[in-house]
Amino acid sequence: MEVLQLLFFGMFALVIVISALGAIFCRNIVHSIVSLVITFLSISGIFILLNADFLAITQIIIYAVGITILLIFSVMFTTTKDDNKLWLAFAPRTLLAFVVAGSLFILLIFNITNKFTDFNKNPESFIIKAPKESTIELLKEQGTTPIIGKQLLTKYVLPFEVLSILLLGVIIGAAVIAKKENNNSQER
Amino acid sequence: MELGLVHYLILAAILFCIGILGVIISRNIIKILISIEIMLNAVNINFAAFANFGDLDEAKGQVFAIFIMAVAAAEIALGLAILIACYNNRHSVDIEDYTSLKG
Amino acid sequence: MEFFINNVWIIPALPLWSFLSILFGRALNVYENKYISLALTAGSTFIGFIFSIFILFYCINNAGTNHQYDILWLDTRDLKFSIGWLVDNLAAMMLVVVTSISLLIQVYSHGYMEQDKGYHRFFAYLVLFNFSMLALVLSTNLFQAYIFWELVGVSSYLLIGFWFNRPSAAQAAKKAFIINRIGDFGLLVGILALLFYSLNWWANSQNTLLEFATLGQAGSLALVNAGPVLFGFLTLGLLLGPIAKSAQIPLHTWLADAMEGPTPISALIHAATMVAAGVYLIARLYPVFELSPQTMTIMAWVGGATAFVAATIAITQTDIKKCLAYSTCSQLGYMILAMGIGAYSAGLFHLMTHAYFKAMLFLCSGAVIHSLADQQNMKYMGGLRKKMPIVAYTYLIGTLAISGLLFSGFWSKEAILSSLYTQGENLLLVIALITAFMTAYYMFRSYFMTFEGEYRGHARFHKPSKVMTMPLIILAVPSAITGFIFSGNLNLIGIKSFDSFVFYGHALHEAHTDLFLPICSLIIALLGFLLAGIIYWDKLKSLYCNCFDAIQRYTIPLYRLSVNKWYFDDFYNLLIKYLILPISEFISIFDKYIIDGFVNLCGISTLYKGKAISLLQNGNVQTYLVTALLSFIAVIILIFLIFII
Amino acid sequence: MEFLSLNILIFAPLIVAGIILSPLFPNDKIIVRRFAKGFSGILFIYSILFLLFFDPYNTDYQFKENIKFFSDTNWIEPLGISLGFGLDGISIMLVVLATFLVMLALIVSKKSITTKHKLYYSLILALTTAILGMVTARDLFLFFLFWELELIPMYFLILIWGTGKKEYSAMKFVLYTFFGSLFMLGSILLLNYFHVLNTGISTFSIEALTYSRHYEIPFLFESLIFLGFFIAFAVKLPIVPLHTWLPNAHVDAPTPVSMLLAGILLKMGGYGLIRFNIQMFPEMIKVFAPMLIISGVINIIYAALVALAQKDLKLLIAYSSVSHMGFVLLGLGALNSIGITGAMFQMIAHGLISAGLFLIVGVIYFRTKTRVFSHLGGLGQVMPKAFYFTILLAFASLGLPLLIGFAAEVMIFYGAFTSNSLDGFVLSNQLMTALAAISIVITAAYLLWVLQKVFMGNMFEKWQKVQDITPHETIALTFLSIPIVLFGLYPEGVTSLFLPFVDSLVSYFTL
Repeated sequence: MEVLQLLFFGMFALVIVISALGAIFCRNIVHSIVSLVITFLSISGIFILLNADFLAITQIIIYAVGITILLIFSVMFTTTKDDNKLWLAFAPRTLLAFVVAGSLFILLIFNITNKFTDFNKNPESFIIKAPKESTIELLKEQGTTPIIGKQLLTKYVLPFEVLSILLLGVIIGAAVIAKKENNNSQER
Repeated sequence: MELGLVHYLILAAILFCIGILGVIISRNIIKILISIEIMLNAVNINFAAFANFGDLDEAKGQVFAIFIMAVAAAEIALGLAILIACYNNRHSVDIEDYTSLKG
Repeated sequence: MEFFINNVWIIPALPLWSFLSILFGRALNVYENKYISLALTAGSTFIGFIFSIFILFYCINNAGTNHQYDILWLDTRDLKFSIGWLVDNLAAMMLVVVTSISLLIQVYSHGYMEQDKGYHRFFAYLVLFNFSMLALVLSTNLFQAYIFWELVGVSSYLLIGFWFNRPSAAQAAKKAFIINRIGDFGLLVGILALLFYSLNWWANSQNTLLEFATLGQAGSLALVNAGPVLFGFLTLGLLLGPIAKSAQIPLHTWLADAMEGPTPISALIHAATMVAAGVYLIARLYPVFELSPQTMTIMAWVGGATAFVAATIAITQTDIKKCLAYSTCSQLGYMILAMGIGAYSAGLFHLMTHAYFKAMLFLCSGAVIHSLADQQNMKYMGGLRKKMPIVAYTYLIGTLAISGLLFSGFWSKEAILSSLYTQGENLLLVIALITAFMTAYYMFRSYFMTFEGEYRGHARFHKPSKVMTMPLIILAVPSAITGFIFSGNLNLIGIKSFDSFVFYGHALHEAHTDLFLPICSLIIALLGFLLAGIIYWDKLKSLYCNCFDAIQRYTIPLYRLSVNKWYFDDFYNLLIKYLILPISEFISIFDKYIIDGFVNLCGISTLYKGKAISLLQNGNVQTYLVTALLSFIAVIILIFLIFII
Repeated sequence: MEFLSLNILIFAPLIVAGIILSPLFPNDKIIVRRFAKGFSGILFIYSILFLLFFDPYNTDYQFKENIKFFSDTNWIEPLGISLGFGLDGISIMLVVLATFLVMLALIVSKKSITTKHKLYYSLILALTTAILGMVTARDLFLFFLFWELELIPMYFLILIWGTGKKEYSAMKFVLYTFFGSLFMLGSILLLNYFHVLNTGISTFSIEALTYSRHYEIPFLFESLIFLGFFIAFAVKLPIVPLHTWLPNAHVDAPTPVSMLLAGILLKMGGYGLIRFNIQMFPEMIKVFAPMLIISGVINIIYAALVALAQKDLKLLIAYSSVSHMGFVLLGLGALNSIGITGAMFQMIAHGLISAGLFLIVGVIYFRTKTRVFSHLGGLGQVMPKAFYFTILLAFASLGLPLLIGFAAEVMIFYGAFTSNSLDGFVLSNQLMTALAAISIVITAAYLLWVLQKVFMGNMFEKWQKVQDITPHETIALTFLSIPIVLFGLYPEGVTSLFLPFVDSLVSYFTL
C-alpha cells in the first residue's frame, strides 16, 4: 500500500511538474491551456492521495472545467494570428526570473527540510497528529465531505457568506466591466 | 521510504516556483493568469497536505482550499473580463503594450 | 618749556585735525579756496615745528629727558595695547627734522601743485602723511610704531599714486605698498614672537606692553626663552620691516619706481622722512637687535651691499629723480651699515644731515623739472646754472654735502667711516670708501649734466616761482651747517656734539685725533669729483683723453648691469610672472575644475543615478514583481544571516 | 524694558512682509520701497535699543522669551521643543549687524531691483526674520528650523533677481546648505537621544544641553555629533573644500543680496561654531583644535591665492570673503579669550567691509555692465566718490591700522600665536600663525590690484559718461564707513560687549 502510494505520488508529481512547465513554456496558448488542464487533473490525483476527495472533485469541476473554459473563451476573444510570437519575454527580467525562482525555491526547501539537515523529517513547528478513530470511520464511509460541510456551516459560516457575496459581486462586476468597455469601443 | 508531508511541500514549492517563473517571463497576459492559477494550486496542495497530516478531524486546510478555489474562480473571471475590456481598447494581449504605469 | 613737553600730542593731533578739516570741507563742499588747504596744512606743521624746537631745546638742556604718556587703546583680558607719546632725545631730534622739512616742502608744494586739479587732495594726503610720521616718531611702544608704520605706508601709497590716471604711477604705488607689506609681514611676525617669548615679563611688570623704554630687558628674557637661533630669526623678522621701509636690498626696488609721484613727495617721503623711519625703528629696537650679533652682522652687510649696489646703479641713470632715488638708497645703506656695526649715533647723525640735503636736492630737481615742463631726463638739460642760479647753487651745496666733500655730509659720513675704522670692519670700510667715490662721481655727474655746459633740451624754460626757491634757500642753511654744529667741534661755545645728545648705552666721546681717514675719504671724494668733471664738465674736458673710450669698451657688461639696476626688477618680475602668478592660476584652476568639478560631478551623477533607477520604472508589472521579489529574498537572507550570526 | 520684546523684533519683519505681499497693499513701487525702508530703519533703531539695555556682564541669555500656546506647555511638548528666544554676548552684535545691513541693503535696492517689487521686499524681510530667529533661538530645533527657513527667501532672491547662471547658483547654494544641515540634523537628534537616554527627558534647549549636561556621551558619538555640527557650519562659513557655492552665489545674486549674503549669512557659520562646537563641546574642541587652525590657515592662504588669479571683480571679492573667514577659524582654533574675541570681532568687521565692497562692485557693474578687469580702468576720474570709498574699504579689508579690520586681525594673530591649542601636535601655533600672516601681503596684492585695475590707470573712452554714486549709495556707504572707522579707532566699543561671554566660554575648557 505504501509503495503504491509512493508510486502514484511520484507519477502525479512528475506529470504535474512537466505539464506545469509545459503550460508556461508552450509557444501556442491552446497547448498551454491543455497542458494546464493536465496539471489540474494530476493535482486532483494528489488531493485524492491526501484524503481530500471533495477537494479533488471540486478541483476538476472548477479548475479543469470552469476556469479552463473561461480561458479558452478569452483566448478565442482575444487571440490574433501573431499571438504565437508572444512566447517568452527576452528582457533582463527573464534572467532575473530564473534567479528569483531558483533562490525562492532554495529558500523554501531550506525551510521545509529543516535547513537541509534531514530530508525526511517534518518541519519542526508542525506536529503530525493521527486522526481519531471516529474520523477514520467517517472517512471510510462518506469521505471528507461531511467534515467540510460541517465546518463551512458552523465555524466558517461568516467567510462562507462573504464569499458568496464576493462571487455575486464578481458576476456583476465581470459583466459590467466587459460590457461597458465594449460599448465604449463601439461608440468609438 | 515513507511518503511524508515534506514530499508534498516540496512538490508545492516546485509548483509555486514554476508559477512565479511563469508570471515573470510570459508575455501573453493569459499565460500570466495561467501561471497565477498554478501558484494558487500549489498553495492548495500545501493546505490539503497539512490538513491530511495534522488536522484530519476538522480538515480546516481543506475548507480554506475551497475558499481559495472560489476566490480563484472569481479572480480569473474578473481578470479575464478586464483582459477583454483592455483588449477592446488596445487590441493586444501583449504585456509589453500595457505600460501606462511607466514613470 | 614744560608746557610743550606735556602737550606734545598737539604735534600729531593738529595735522590729523587739518586732514579731517580738508576731507570734510571738500567732501561737503564747504570751501573752494586753495589757500585754506595750504593754511591748514602748513599752519599745523608750523605749530608742530615751533613745539619741536622748544622740545629740542628742552631736551638739550635737560639731559636724559624721558617723558612718556600712555593711553590704553585695546584692552582685552590678557592683551593691553596702548597708544601714547614718548619724548626723548631721539624723538626730539626726529620731530625737528620731520616738521622742519615737512613745513618747507608744503610751502614748496604750493608752488609746484598750484595748477593741478587735485590740489586739495594733495594737501590732504600730505597732512595725513605728516600725522602718521609724527605719531610714529612719538610712539611709546612697538605696537603703536607698527600702527603708524603702516599708516605711513598708506600715505605713501596715496601720494605715489596721486596721479592715478597714469598707469605707471598706479603700478608704482601698488609696488611700493606691497613691498612695504612684505616688510610689515616680517615686522608683525617679529613683534608677535617677541611678545610671545617675553610675555611673562610683561605680565609681571606693570609696563605698557612692548614699550620701547624697557624693550631691552624683555628682549634679553626672550633670548633666554627662545634660544639664540629662534631669537636670531625673530630679530631678522623685525629687521625685515626697516629693510623694506628704508629700501634696502633686496626690497629696494620700490624706491626708484616711487619717483612717479609728484616731486615734493619724493623729497618728503622718499628722501627725508619716511625712508628714514626704517633707520629710526632700528634705533628704537636697538636693545633687541643688539642681543643678536648675527642679526647685527647681517644688518651691516645689508646696509653695505645696498650702499654699494645702489651707488653703482645711480652712476648710469639719466633720469635725475632716479639718480637721486638711488643715491637715497645708497645713503640709507650707509645708515643701516652704521647701525649694524654699532655706530648708533653716527647712523642717526647721517640720517639727520642726509634728510636736509637730500630734501633740498630733490626740491632742486623738482624746480628743474617744473621749469622744463616735466622733463626729467638729464640728457636734455644742461646750462641751467645761468637760468636759475639759486637752484643751481643750492644743488651744488647738496652735491658737495652728499659727496662728503664739504658741509654737513662730510661730518656725518666721516663719523660712520671712522666708526668702521675703529671697529676694524676693514672689508666694509673698503666698500664704504668705494661707495663714497661713486657717490661723488654720480652726484657731480648729475650736477654737471644739469647745470653746466650747453642747454640740450627743447622745452620752453620758465622761471621757478619764489614760493619754490625760498624753501631751497632755507634748506641750504641746515644742509650746510648742521654737520659742523653738531660735530662736536663747537663744544667750547656750549653746543654739544650729536653723539652726546643721541646715543645708545653711554655717550661716546671719541676725539677724532687720527686725521688719516678724513683725508683719505676727502681724497677719494675729490677723485670722484674729478672723474665726473673730466667726463661731463666742459671746463675740465681738456683733460679728457681717449683712454676713457677703451675703459668704456671694457666696462660694457658692467654698464649694462648698472643700467638695468642689477636686474633686480627683472628678477622680481620673472618671479611673479613665472612662479607666483602660475601658482595662483594653478590653484584657481584647481579650485574651479577639481573642487568645483567634484561638486558638480556629485550633482550630475545624481541625475544619472536617477535615470538609471528610473529604467526600472518601465511600466511593466513583471519588472516590478521581480524587483519586489528580489528585495523580499534579500530581506529574508538578511534576516537569516542576522539570526545565524 | 517692557517694550523690548524679542518676539516683536523677530516676527515683525515677517508680518510686515505679509502685509506688503497682501493684495490690499498698493502695488506702487515707490510706496512699497519707502514702506520697507522705513520699517527696516525702525527695526534697526529697535535693535539698537536692545543693545543699550543689554548687560554685557551677564553671560546668561537676556530678554528671554518663550512663546507658549497653551498655558505652561512648550511648543511641541512631547519632544520638549520650545519657541524660546534670548540674547547673549555673541548674538546681540549679530542682531544689530543684521538689522543694520538689511537697512542698508534696502536703501541701495532702488537701482538693482526693477521688477516684482512687492515680492522682493517681502522676501528680504522674511529673510530678516530667519536670520534674527537663528541668532536668538534658545532651542536647537528652533535654530535648525530658522537655519532651513533662511534658504527659501535666499533661493528666490537669487533665482528671480539674479544675473548670469542664477538657476544653477541658487540651486547649488540651497543644495550645499542642505547637505550640511543634514549632518547637523543628525547631530541634533543624536544629542537629544543621549539626553533622553541619560535623563529620561526629551529636550532641545540649548541651555539644558550646554550647561546641565552632566552625563558622558561616548567619545565616538560625541565626536560624530561635533563633526556633524562642524560640517554644517563649514559649508556656511565656508571652509575650503566646501566653499564652491560661495563664488557662484555671490556673483549671481543681485547687489543687495550679495551684501546680505556676505555680511550676515556667512557669519552664521561662525556663530554656529562658537555657539555649538565650542560652547557645547569644550572637551571635543580641544581635540579638534588642530583641524580648526589648519583649515583656517588653508582658507586664508588658498582663497587669497585664488583671488589673486581672478579676472572678475565680484569673484575676487567673493574669494577674499573666504580668505577673511579663515581668520575667524584661526581665532577660534586658538582657544583662548583673545583669539575668540578676535574671531567674533572679525565677523563683524568682515560683515561691514564685505557688504561695502559688494556694494561698490554692484555700483560699478550697474554703470558699466561689466565686471571684468580688462574692460575696466581709470574709473577714479569719473567716479571719485566711489574711488575714495573703495580705498577706505580696501584698506580696511587688508588690515590697515585704525580701521576695523586691523583690530580683529591683531587680536586673532596674537591669540593664535600665544595659544597652546596645538600642543602635542606636529605643527606649532607659532608656525601656523606666521604662515597665516603671509596673507597680509597677498591680501594687499589683490586688493591693490583691484584699485589699480578698476579705478586707476588709463580710462576707456566709453566710460566717459559714467555717473558717480547716487545719494542713496553715498548714504549707505557713509553708514558703513562710520562703524568701520569708529570701531577701528575704538575696538573696545564692540569687544566689551562679548568679552565676559567669551571669558565664561573659555573658562569651560581651561578647567
